[in-house]
Amino acid sequence: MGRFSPTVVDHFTNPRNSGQVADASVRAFVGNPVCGDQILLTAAVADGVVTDIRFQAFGCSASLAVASLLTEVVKGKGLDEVAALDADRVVELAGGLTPDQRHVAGLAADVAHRLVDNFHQGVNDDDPISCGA
Amino acid sequence: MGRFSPTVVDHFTNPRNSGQVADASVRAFVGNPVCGDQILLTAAVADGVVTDIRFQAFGCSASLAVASLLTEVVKGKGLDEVAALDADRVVELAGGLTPDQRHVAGLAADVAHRLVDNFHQGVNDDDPISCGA
Amino acid sequence: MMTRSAAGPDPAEIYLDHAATTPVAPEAVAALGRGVALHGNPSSRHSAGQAAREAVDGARAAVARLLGCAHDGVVFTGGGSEAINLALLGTFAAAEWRGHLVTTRIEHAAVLGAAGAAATHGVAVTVVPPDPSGHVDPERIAEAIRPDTLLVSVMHANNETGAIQPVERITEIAHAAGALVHVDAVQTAGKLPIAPLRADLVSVSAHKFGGVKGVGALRVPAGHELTALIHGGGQESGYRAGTENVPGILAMAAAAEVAVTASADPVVRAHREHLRARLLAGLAELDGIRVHVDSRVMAETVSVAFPGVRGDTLADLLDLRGVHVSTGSACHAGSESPSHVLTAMGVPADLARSTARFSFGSTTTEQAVVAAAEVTVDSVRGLRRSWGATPAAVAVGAG
Amino acid sequence: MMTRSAAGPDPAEIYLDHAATTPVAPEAVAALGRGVALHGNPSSRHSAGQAAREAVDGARAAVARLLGCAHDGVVFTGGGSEAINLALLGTFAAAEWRGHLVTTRIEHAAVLGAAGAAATHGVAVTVVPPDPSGHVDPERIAEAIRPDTLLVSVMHANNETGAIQPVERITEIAHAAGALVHVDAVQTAGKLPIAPLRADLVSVSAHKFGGVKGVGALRVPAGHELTALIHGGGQESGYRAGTENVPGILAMAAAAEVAVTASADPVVRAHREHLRARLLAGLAELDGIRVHVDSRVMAETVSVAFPGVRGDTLADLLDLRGVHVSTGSACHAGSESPSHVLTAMGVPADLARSTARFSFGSTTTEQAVVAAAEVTVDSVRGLRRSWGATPAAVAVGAG
Ligand SMILES: Cc1ncc(COP(=O)(O)O)c(C=O)c1O
Ligand SMILES: Cc1ncc(COP(=O)(O)O)c(C=O)c1O
Repeated sequence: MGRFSPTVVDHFTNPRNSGQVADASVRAFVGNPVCGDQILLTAAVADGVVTDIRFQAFGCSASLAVASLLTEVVKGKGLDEVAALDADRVVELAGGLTPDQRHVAGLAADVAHRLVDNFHQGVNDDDPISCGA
Repeated sequence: MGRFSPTVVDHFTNPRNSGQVADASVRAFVGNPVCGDQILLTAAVADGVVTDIRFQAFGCSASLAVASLLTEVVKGKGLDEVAALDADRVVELAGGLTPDQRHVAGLAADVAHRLVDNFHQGVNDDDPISCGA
Repeated sequence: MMTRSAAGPDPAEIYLDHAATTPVAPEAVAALGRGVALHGNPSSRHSAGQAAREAVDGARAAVARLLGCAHDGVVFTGGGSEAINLALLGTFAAAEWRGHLVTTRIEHAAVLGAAGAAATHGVAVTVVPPDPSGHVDPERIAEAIRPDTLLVSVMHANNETGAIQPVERITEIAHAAGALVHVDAVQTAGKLPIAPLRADLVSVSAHKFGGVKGVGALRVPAGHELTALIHGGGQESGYRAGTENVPGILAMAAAAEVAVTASADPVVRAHREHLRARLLAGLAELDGIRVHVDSRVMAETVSVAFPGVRGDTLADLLDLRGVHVSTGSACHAGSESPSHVLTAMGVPADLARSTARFSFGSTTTEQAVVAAAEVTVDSVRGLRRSWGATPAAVAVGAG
Repeated sequence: MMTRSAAGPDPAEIYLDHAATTPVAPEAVAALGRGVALHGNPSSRHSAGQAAREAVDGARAAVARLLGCAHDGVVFTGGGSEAINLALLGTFAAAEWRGHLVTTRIEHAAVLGAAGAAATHGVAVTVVPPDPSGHVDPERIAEAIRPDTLLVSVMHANNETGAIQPVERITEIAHAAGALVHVDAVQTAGKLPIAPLRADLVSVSAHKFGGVKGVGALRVPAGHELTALIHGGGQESGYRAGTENVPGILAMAAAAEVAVTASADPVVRAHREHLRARLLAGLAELDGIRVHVDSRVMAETVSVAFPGVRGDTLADLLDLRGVHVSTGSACHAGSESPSHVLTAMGVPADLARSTARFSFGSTTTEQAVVAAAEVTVDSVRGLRRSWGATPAAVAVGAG
């Protein structure tokens, strides 16, 4: 349809790793509380490596796609690699984002960093406020 | 083309009896001096009958057509018959006139009546003011 | 740049956005071609011009039948928005911007935009809210009318919710108070009878009933004082200057004839109701959905909130799966703010944002509707799964 | 009602009224068809809508090349008259109807009508007469400009006489005085280069260069303050609300590309000049004719007075003989009063009334022009014979 890259279309229509990791080592949430884009990550971390990760997301189509994409990218990676992810890299991994979709790359990088920080600080975010439900 | 009846088209594209009768018994002119529709008739009259008649006309398409038509209708007719011509009859003879053409039927009847009156009164109209020439 | 268009519509596409615009009817395509072949200017006196003039006159007669007025009561415009702006701004301009306008919060942007423009010229404007049902209460209009009310503008049916407004009752009230009435019938023309409307001014847009985009018409009663928006060559009785859109006008007339005939057919009406019932039955598989307006509503327009998903995201997913729906009005497509219509009805912002509109047209089949419902159910479930939300059942509104 | 249209144009017809409107170019017919097949609303977010949006964007780029501006400087309208009204009324509305407008007595009714409407809002208007040659003297514009002059509106070439106006010089003068400039390029678009015009606002109408009737465009510079005539859904950057006329816009773009290419071709330009020369050579058989403007004139437009005949009557007779010409502007067709353009040039009323306009387009052949001249000579002689007038030779004007 032109508005979305093939990668975004793929993850949007076929999300990978949705849900929550049971007994997660860490939970990270970022997003706009008044029903903007929101991503919750839950992950299992062992020896500094993300061994399992799942997402929950609410928001625009691209935000759902990058949340799914993020789980695939992060799984099996060391926390230092995850901390090094930035918005530009997410845009690249997503196969490109249009100007009005670009904000979701920042969101994805933010939630990835927050996951690493939360893990290091031993804190967890709450579940998001339920939106539209 | 719809705007004109077949009779009007015929006389407009193929005017009959244009010009002036040499040594005319009578000349009649009606028309709007500021270059509106104008008809000049010249006729030869013998024993109360119009034996020859010609027109000159300037104006809208329908006025030229009825002037030509009028000469055909009047030729060979008695002056009493010519005096009896009215606008409705001209409309009929013309095969119908649209509302914005109807005024030329009045013009034709007027010039016919004027021809009869001028003849009876022994007067003649001048040539019209030359228009656009 | 036009890869899709060259290939024509995708046969697998299920188009349920007829309230935004509907495909051009075959009869209208043929009329458009006839209009293109008429190479004269209707204002030219030669026969090429007169042929175009006669064709426009014939089209005017057909649109007059749609609008229920005399031939010379039809003013062709460059679209529904222009017809509406002409109705409102033309009426107030002719009154030298004196007087009061009553309209409603659920009107289309064209009405609200024109009302705003009228206000900048000094016109007093009262904007009446709807009931939570999505309908404007005629009593609220009666309360809003003042001695100086010149015009009341109310839509026949709302484009987002399909709610049919009590325009006849409102017209009675306005007329009794000495005010004129404009009805925006853009959504209902060719679907509900609009010829019987007793409103003074009635606006329609061709592309909503099988004509082409960029052509509209306004019903103007004899003797109504109206100032043109577009001044010039005196076309359209001086109400709208400019060489007439001959092909578009002919196409509009052809589409109007087809649509008026079809919509008067009880079988067609029953089919549309059946489509609505089938869609809602299919969607009922989902927990917690809310149909915004489900009584006194056009069969063709179904507005549903799917708590736990965002409407725009659902529309995108459906699009990728070949089903075209909208989040509300087409103009809203890009905007973040929730629908002004749903907001005015008191629908909470998050529920408004979770709304999708399904709308039917003359080409919509039962099969398509059933398939669309299935894809929607599946898509909503998928999106809710991504979100992890288990939406509480949401009470269906008073609609 | 449409007997002629069904049969298509008469092959024996010689159409020399291209200044009124010109047949739709084959490329534009094809584009129109593509536009009709794009069944989505450009404001809809689904792919059917986006396909329509992309097509409009592509067309906008093509029309931007015609107009010589950035893509977002193109505002599509429902015709040339609307573009002109938007330029004038939109500029003065944005200035809260303060300031002064300078225009000329030979402008099209759309400019004069919009100027009149602006005046009713309190705008001061100065209307400058042309020289007897049919051209506006830039010095007269300079004299008319006041410190509060906001806008100068001058046409690129006159539709009745073809006189090309010194718009570049006028633009320099206006800009030096701090005033904006609008150029009505409806007659020249696709015939003379308009992209280089340094005017701020430029209006065009699609049907004059091979597009369809009812579509126009206005060039609006970045940062220009313009209030919409039609308020609503925010289309066209907020300058013109309403669902876009997708087929018409695509057809306009296709026609623009063809016309711009053709008119840049020296062979085409030479051919048009040759047509003019052939027509005038043919008509020179007649005594006393007067070409109203014969220098600084568009090759395509030949305005001739035939003393001793009435222009409308001559046009009717030519029509019946298969030659379509006009008496002046198409809008004038029904009116009794002589052309305001010729009158402003000082042409006497009777000479103005004896005028016919021959205008060429991309499909005009030498053969047709030669035949038209012959039929005209014969018809004028016939009409003069019916009148019995021997017209005195009339001096050809200073044009
Ligand atoms: C010079 C000029 N300006 C404006 C217009 C108006 O264009 P339209 O009739 O397409 O609105 C015309 C033609 O009608 C014209 O010749
Ligand atoms: C209720 C209503 N009024 C007015 C309009 C404006 O019509 P158009 O976009 O054709 O100008 C629309 C559709 O866009 C509509 O749904």
